[in-house]
Amino acid sequence: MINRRNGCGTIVTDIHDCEGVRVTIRNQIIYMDNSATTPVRKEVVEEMIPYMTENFGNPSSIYEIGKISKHAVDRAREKVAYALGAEENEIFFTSGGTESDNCAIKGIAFANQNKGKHIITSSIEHHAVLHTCAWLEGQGFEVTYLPVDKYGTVSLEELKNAVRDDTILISIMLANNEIGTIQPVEEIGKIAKENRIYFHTDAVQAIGHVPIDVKKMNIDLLSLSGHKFEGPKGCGAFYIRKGTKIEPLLHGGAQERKRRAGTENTPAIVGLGKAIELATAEIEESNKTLLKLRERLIKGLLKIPKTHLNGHPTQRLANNVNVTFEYIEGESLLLLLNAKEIFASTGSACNSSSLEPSHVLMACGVPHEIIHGSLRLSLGRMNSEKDVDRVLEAVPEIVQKLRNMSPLTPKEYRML
Amino acid sequence: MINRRNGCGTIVTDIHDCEGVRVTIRNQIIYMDNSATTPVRKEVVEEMIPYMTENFGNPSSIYEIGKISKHAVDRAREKVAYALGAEENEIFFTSGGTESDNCAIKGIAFANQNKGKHIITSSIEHHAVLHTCAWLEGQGFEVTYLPVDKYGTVSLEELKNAVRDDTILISIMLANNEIGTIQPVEEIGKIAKENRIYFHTDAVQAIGHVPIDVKKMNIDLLSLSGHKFEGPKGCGAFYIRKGTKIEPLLHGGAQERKRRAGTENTPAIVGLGKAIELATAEIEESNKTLLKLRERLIKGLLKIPKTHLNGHPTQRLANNVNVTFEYIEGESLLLLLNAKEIFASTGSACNSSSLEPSHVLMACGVPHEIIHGSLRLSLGRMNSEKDVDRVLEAVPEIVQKLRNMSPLTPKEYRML
Amino acid sequence: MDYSLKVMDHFSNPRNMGTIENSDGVGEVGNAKCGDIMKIYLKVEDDRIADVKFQTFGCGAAIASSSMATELIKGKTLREAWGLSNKAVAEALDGLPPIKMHCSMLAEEAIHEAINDYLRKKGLEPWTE
Amino acid sequence: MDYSLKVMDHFSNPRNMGTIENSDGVGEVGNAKCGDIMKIYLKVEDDRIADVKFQTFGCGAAIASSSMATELIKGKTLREAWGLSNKAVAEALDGLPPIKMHCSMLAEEAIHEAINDYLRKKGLEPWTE
Ligand SMILES: Cc1ncc(COP(=O)(O)O)c(C=O)c1O
Ligand SMILES: Cc1ncc(COP(=O)(O)O)c(C=O)c1O
Repeated sequence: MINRRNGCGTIVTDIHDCEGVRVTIRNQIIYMDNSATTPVRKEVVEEMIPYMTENFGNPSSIYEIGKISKHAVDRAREKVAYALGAEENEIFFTSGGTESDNCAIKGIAFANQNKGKHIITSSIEHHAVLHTCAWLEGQGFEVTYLPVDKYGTVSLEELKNAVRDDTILISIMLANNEIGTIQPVEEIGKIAKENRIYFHTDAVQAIGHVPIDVKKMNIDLLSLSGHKFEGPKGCGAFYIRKGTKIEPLLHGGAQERKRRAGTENTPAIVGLGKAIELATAEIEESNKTLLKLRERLIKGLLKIPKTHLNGHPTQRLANNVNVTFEYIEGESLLLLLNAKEIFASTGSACNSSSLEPSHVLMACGVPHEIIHGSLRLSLGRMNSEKDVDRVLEAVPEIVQKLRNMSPLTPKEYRML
Repeated sequence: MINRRNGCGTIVTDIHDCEGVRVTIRNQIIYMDNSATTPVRKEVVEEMIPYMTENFGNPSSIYEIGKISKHAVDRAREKVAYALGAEENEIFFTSGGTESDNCAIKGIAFANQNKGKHIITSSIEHHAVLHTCAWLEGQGFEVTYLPVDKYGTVSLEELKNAVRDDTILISIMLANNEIGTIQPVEEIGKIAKENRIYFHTDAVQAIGHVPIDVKKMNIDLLSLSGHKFEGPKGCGAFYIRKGTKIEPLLHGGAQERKRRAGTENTPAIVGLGKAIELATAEIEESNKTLLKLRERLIKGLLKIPKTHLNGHPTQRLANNVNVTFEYIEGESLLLLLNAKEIFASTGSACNSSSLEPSHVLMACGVPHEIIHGSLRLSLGRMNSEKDVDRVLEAVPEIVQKLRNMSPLTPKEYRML
Repeated sequence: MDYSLKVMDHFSNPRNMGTIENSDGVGEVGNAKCGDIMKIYLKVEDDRIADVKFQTFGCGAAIASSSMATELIKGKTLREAWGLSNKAVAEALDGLPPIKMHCSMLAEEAIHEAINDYLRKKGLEPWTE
Repeated sequence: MDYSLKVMDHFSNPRNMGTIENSDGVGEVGNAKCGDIMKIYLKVEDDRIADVKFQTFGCGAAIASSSMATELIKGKTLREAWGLSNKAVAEALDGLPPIKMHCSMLAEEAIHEAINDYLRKKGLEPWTE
């Protein structure tokens, strides 16, 4: 095998046959890591391209092609606002989920420190939230990290108890990226409102899966990221409720009404607008399909002995499956899946090159010893029942192979 | 006239003829605002697209399509490093020039405040630098804004005098975005080095125009932005010399060796890599062409009475023309140029919807009364001698029309 | 700048541009530092504005406002002209971007100045409202 | 993870995987919390490693290191086997990513443990270097 190039649905392997002639083999790949990132949808790419080439003007410019860009950005803003139940002037574009999270947390912290220096978050947030909070601790802020139950749900009682007079921000994610658990965001919003505390939610994983209404849910700030719902990478959005006291993170030009400096990334913004429009319009239909695939996958995987489902059994993203197989380790599992053209992850993608066990599974009380054997399969629009069946054929074999190799596996689970 | 859609070199105007039938007219547009932004070069778009569709994998992932992305990002990193004379592991990707500037200045400030809280910059920096410095002043830092001479050049003497024991950073741009003046960066780097102060330069406007060697120029930190040299918008890079003590601006995942969190924008990074490779390879040839156009343009424009060249006559970007016409105001000038399909700017694009006169021209001592009548024409690869001639035909007419309208115009410069 | 077609029309083809020799009243407001100067010349006959001209240094909105405002007061009585509000000018132009509303203010003020200049020259008390 | 083809080969088709009944020495290092456990079984004849098997719980690099290390010591004298460095294992695998170098350390340590287990069973002094 000499060379490998992959397509969204196809893997192309260049090998040399016995005569030394290059031969190309095409196999169907199965991508089940949609929580890490998604391909950009065809319709989205098509809308983006003209803004790279002909309509490349700077939206802050006065001339025609600048105005075309400006209108395109404004239309995308409308679409994001519509998807969230927000007003257009409450939407700001950023470079992604991480920037939105950083903006929200640092922006509120710096702007409201005269009111207080206490922040409440959960122990299962994405690192974009947790590491930002940790940095703020170094700047004199205090942070409470709420525990979660074994399903990864934050307790409203614990939240109420954590609220103090000097609490300025509650940041709790809408849906978790590793285990898919959906938080009781509306109730959290209510508690925040009653206590006059700003409420930020990281909705990066929720877009296209959970219907959102920022007004009804009492959300003051919300982060999202284009590449998680078949939009472009490097572009996110940020909802800030009107009247919110917040400082910008990026200082510079007067773009985004001075809330986010930097030349607007028009093509990506246009793409994000299109992607969120499609994703939210199709939410019901898509969830129906995904739910079926998810349940089939979970049912099949749990047939493997000593296998546990992580996350909430029902309050979970329709596209998320996360299981732990005892006695084996996740990376080797992924590598063997990769050899069968099945692409998945263990913990979050950002962590795959780190050796630390998932902080999310730890917070859910999954024993240290078995955390390493966890597998996340996150479904997407391109996945079919056939894919699920191929996964259900491959995984048990691979798990068995690794268990046979592992010194931890008790005799009864060995087949060698 | 009903509708207007524009192309890179063509303007399409949909009008209704006397019978009510829609007719399309195509005119050649002249884009001379390349310092605001550039179209994405065809070769660059072509390299980007596969990373949106097939090769969409998250570079942090373990499987094949993730590895393809990672290698692509690494190759782009090599190209940027090569263009700057830096090492690969000294290059980090960001969302653009603004983020890079913010990263550099805040990152150095926060990480080195135990050493001192004094920063030196110039009064003609981009707002991404100036507003970041102003924010730091609010956080207890002290900033010296060096004056410039009438050409917009920073004096090395003034710089030396400004250095204090507690100075931790000098941030001076390589080339100015409004007037194109190129600073004596190598000498500034020497002063910084002698005094063991970090030296950051905003090279956003310099890439593809000024050859850069960070080692020779003693640059510790450098910002650049893809969309200024026919790369993608929403993507920049950031050079940090090995061993530099700096804090990240965006906290989160472990991407970019923990210096910049957030899922890598692979398509844009690939595009930036390609664009910088082309732009730096063609620098000499391109400058030769641009210089000829620039000089023809300047010579022609200065024939208009009461017209002044802004910026340095020779130490200036080969693509930058900036002149002030007395008695008239820039916006109306731009609008009339726009009507002739000539796209230009007055001051920087970010400012075009603000009413403040350019801080750069003020720093150069251009009298308040005439600053408003300034015009920036920034050339690009698509401009030809014919374009220059059309501009030289249009501008005098327009200036005359506005002068005829202005109560400031003395009789001898009126033609009505 | 998002200008209406009306603004663009009056900006590109300004009405009443120029000066009036031996005018009866002149008003000038604004200053070059701020980037806007508007100068209005009036010819008054029988308490009516028989003719009006303007000169403007300024942005598209300033020029269009001058053009529209002069159109709106031509032939009107001085009192009627005095009553022209900046909002009326902006509305007649199908609106102005918020950041440009001050341009219509300039037009209103320049007309007031010109009328009071006329009144003063006539030995009359200048109006204040 | 950027693994060499050699690593991927030894990971996918591990050599010497399994256990040895009535082995002469066993070494186990690592722990489940850290995500790596390596267990080495030795059959010793005439001071030589007549047979060796491993069981590993761990990542691709850990499994490949176990496979390669066992290959490298098979048939060698105990002293030779003891002298196998983690660097030699990594090199034989055409390198390991920096973050994975500890996996080759585990292999070295597991072999040391297994040899000392053999020595102890024989009533001999365990080696320290
Ligand atoms: C819940 C959550 N928040 C934030 C992020 C960060 O988003 P991005 O990588 O687009 O910056 C991610 C994805 O990586 C995520 O899953
Ligand atoms: C000199 C300079 N620095 C920084 C920037 C900011 O770059 P960006 O808009 O890509 O964030 C620009 C352009 O707007 C610039 O010209």
